[in-house]
Amino acid sequence: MNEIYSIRPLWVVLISLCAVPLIISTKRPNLRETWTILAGVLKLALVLSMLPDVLSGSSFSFNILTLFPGLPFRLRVDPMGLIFALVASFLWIVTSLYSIGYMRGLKEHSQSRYYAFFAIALSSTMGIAFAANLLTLYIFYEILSLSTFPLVTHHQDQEAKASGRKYLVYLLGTSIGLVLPSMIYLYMRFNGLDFRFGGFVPAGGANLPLNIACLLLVFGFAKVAIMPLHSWLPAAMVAPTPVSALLHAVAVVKAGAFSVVRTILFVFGEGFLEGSWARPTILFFASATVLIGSLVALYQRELKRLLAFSTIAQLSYIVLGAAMLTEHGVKGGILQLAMHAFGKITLFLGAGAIFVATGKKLVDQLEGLGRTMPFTFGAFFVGALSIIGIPPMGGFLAKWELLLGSCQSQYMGIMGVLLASSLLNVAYFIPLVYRAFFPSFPVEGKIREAPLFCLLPMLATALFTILLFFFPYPFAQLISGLWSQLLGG
Amino acid sequence: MLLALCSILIILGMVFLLGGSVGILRLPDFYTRMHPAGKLDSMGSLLVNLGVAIYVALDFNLANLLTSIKVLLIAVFIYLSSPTATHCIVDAAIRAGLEPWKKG
Amino acid sequence: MSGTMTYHFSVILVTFGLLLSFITYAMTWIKRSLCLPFAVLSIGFLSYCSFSLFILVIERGPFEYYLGGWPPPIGIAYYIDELNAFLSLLVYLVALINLLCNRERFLEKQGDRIGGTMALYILFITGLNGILLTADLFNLYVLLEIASLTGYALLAIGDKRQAPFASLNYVFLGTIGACFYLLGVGYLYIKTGSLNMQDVSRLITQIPKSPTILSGFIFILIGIWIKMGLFPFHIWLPRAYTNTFGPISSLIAPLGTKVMAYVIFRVILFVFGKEFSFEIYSLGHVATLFGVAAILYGAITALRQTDLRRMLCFVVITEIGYIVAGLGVGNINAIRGSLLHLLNDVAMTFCLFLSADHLIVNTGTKIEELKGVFQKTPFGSSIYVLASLSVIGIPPSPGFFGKWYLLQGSLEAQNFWVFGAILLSSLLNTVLFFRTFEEGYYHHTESPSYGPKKTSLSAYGGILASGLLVVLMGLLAHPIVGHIVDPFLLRARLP
Amino acid sequence: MRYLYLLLVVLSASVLFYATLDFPQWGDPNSPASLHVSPVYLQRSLEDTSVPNVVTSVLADYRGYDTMFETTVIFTAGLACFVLLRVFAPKMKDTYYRHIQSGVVLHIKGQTTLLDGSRDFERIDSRWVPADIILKTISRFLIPFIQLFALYVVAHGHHSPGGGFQGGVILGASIILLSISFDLRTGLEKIHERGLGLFSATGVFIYTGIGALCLILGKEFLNYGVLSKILPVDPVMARSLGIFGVEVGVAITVMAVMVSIYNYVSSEGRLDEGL
Repeated sequence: MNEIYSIRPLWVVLISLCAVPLIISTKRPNLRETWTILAGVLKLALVLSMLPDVLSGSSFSFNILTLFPGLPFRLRVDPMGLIFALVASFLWIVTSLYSIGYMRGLKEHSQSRYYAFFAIALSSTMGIAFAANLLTLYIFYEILSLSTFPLVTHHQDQEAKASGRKYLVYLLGTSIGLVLPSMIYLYMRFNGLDFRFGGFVPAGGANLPLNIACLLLVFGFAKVAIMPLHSWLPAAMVAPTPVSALLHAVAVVKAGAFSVVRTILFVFGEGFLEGSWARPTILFFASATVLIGSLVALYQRELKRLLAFSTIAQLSYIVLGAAMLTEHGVKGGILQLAMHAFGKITLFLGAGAIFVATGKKLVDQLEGLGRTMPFTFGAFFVGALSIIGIPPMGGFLAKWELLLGSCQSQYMGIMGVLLASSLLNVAYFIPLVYRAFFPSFPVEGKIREAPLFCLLPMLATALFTILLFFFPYPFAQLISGLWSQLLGG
Repeated sequence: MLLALCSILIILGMVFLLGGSVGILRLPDFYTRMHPAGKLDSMGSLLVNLGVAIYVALDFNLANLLTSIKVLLIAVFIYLSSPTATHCIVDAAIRAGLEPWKKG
Repeated sequence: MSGTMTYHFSVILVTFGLLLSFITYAMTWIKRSLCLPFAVLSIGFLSYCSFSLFILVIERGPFEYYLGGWPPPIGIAYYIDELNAFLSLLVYLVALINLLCNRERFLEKQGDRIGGTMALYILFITGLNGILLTADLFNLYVLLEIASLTGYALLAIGDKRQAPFASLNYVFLGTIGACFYLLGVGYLYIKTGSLNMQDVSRLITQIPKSPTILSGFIFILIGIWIKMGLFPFHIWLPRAYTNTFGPISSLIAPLGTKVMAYVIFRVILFVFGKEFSFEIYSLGHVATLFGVAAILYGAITALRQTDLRRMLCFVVITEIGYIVAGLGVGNINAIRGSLLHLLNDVAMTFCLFLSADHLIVNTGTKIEELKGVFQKTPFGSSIYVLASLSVIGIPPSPGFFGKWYLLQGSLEAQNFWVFGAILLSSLLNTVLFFRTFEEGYYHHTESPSYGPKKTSLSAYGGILASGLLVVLMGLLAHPIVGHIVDPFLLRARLP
Repeated sequence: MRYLYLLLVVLSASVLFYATLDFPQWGDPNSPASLHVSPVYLQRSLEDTSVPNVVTSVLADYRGYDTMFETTVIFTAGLACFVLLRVFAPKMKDTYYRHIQSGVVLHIKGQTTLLDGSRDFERIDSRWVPADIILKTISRFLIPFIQLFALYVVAHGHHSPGGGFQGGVILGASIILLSISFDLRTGLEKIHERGLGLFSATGVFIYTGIGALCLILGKEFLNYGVLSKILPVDPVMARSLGIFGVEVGVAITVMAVMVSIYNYVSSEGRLDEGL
């Protein structure tokens, strides 16, 4: 495996940051949005340009500066990071396009600020994807928390204020209170925090402080919303829908899940976790989150809250997959990272489109809307199927691998959890879609399809959800590359 | 002979100074107290300085003569400044409206 | 010639500071309109000297300067090393930026007295520089007096009517502090007969158990602690810094206490020595106690404040607590953290006070008056946010690096009190600052007076420069530790 | 709270007493303080600086750098008074003029400069005390002597107790005496604010300037010996002269600062009506 020393990863991170001054400085909305889209396309192109090399087994790395002795601020592109970067940079373009429709449709205020912070958030997401060590990851993680704060509280009303507080208390509180001490402890013991396949913590899982450090890290990355640190996520639903899409499908929660996977696979690794008690604890909490999240979703009346709890449950799949530490489990977890992103963003974009077109937020109000908005609900249906895990949707592949992984592992109970959760998914999604298409009573009123800018991105993601089932080539390839590296390392 | 003279002068000066101090303590009011403070102190310090000046000049040479002149100058300036100061203080007291003490 | 000239920069820094301040004052009586430009030029020139000195020290290592040509202990010596040269550079930069940023306000406030004010301003930073560079205990006291006196006078220039009283309060406590320091130096002199730091340090090792030396130690320590505003001795600090004229608070709040904190390190590591302080007498426990108390007190009391600048004063008290707590932990990483935090704190506190002052000018001093200020002055408030995040310790801001070393050091020493206190205060600071962000961010005021006060370009430039300083300190944290803090610790014979 | 303060006092006192446990005997010639540096000063003062008064040579040469800052402290005090007290406002709202011949006093409301400089009228303070002929005469007589003595003290610092600080104080006192015995305006006529300001800066400037001159001539700051390059004397004598120059500077500053502090404080910064 060879390393390519290249500045390209840094450019990927910086490119949306460079767009920020351009976005702020211009007064004309068209130009501003052009910059956003342009930066997005450039970013995606740069990420794609690294794909062939990474597929052939090499990795890019770039040292920015040294932070502490033996602890550089370093970017490194490996298969796992690239998967995340691909998903995030692609979906940024989609979300940006969608934002144009949404924000203009609702005549939102402070749009420049909105796009600027959106760009910063994306930069830090790329940073998280390409971070070469725990500290670099932590830095971008914090920037992501802070840059999404103005997005979450975009409406600036009392409700936004309360959720903003919750958002920050949970995210900053856990990262300063839990991640930082654990990170310092690891640095003190091992004199470095560089990610290594299979972890830099040596085997021997009985060590108490290391177990605690592991748990602190996993729970400290509260963006992954493992219960009991989940309640910021439904609260953050007050944000405009594209932000929710970003939060819940692309950047924020996936950054948390990604960090946890990094922690499990690249910091602690199989050798340590095999015999530790931290692993069953993580598995237990993740399983509980899967079940409880899905159960709570059943009882939600508001569409976006329902999706939020669904996200909470689905995210823990990723943690479960990684913590199973079997080949298929890990593959499934990482696939879930990508597939869930596409599925969930379709759902959110759908929810947003419904809101823009009709102003309706509640589940009950969707009765019969499928007739008048066939494209929106068609896409919504595809997304829902993908989340449930029904072929031919991308989500199926992830679930399949996860189930295989749970067969391989010693924890057979997980399989039960996964199956039960899928059933619950069916229980909360299918009636919703069903009632939209087949209302129990006739619906009146003139309702038209959502604006084109909202509709097109949604259809695109829905299409991708289906396409990924048939052509999962880059992702699957990257994941097998990763796994072979794991075995090799 | 001269030594005796300066002893007498210094002792006499001290008596005046003692009297001044007793007066400041014992007299009944502000104005009467300023009286010994102004007069007896001036007299006492004059005598003491005179005695010292003579004593220094006993061993007669230029340096000692200069020193004794300096001491005499001190006496002169005390004679100038001490009564003026007393005068000003009393003056200020009268302007401020302090009533003099009357017996009874 | 140029080589020897740069060698002389060490003394030029201080004495030309004096000369220029005298000229600035004299200018009042010759041509008043020239006072301010002259002061700006002077500080610019001194900053340049300071920069050359810093470069010289980095290139050639530390050196001594004998004043009057008398070698110590007969005469007074300067000892210039990387740390104090860097701190002096920071002091001048802060003073320069602050003056540039607030030129108009000084002129508006002080009018015809501007010459005197500027002379005090230059004298203040000159005094601080003398404190930094000197290697003589008594000379340090004299310069302490200069810095304090000018500080009292500057702080008495008030936005509010209470300013002179607050300053008077500071005069009393500050004098007690200076007296204690002098008393301590006197005791050391009685037992050693010398005032040069190195000399005293050598002589102390021969009589470490003397009660007189111990008393001197206690008095010097408490004296400086009063001056730096450590927790139980801090009572002068919030009053003095809150009521004063804004640009003065943004000069004195970052510099005054930090330079005194530097003196603590200088005295403990280079005069009394590690063995005396930490092994023979357990300074570690005492400093930890005071430091943790200061951290918690500062962080919690700050939450209760309704006045923005007063709140920031308690943040300063917390920061002082970090520095002392790190000293108390006493291992190399903790002290490294303390020193790094000290350096960073100069930049952070400066940026914080400067930008907060900008916000205050646009709204009012109360936190609830900040409503909508982020929309009024998006630029100034984003710098305020930057500084606040740095104080909270969000990476890669400078505050993060100091805290990291402090946490690492306290973890190595298994000192969980300090560890916990630092984490807790970071969390409390988060709450604290986000409270002000919320006020500034959420509320729109649509009143007719809406719109920012007229702010000159140089003011914006100054605020931007202070922000850049913070960012730079963060990015350069590792070189700063490697080239500035570590050599200092090495010479202090810390492992 | 009171008991807390009491406790603090007791604590400080006990530390003070604790310190005395290890004190050397009173006047002990073998105490560390009189063995380490002091003998060097005592033995070498005359040959190094040709100043017989060791106090002066330590003060202005060996530790001259400290003294420079002490002088600056005094300068700072004057500066602080200027910055905090000086009010650049026009005259008092109400002014009083006295017709010298008749003794009639005019109370003028509002500002006027009509009667300023008139021979028949004199400006008097609002709380006017009639001029005291004894005081005026005596101070008029004494002030030259006081000033002469002040110069003597300044110049004689090399040989006897004295020097810039003491001489400056005496010089300043003479001018304050003038202001007290007449009124503030008389004092200001003799030496006005601008002069005081310039003097106070000049004095310290002389001190620091002499130090800087040494620097320019190529030696360390305040190394007076190098002044022999520009003075027709040997380095030791140059040190002596350097010390003298410095003392003069100190005296000027101390004088000016004393007087200006008196002026500002007594007139509440208006320099209009004094005590």
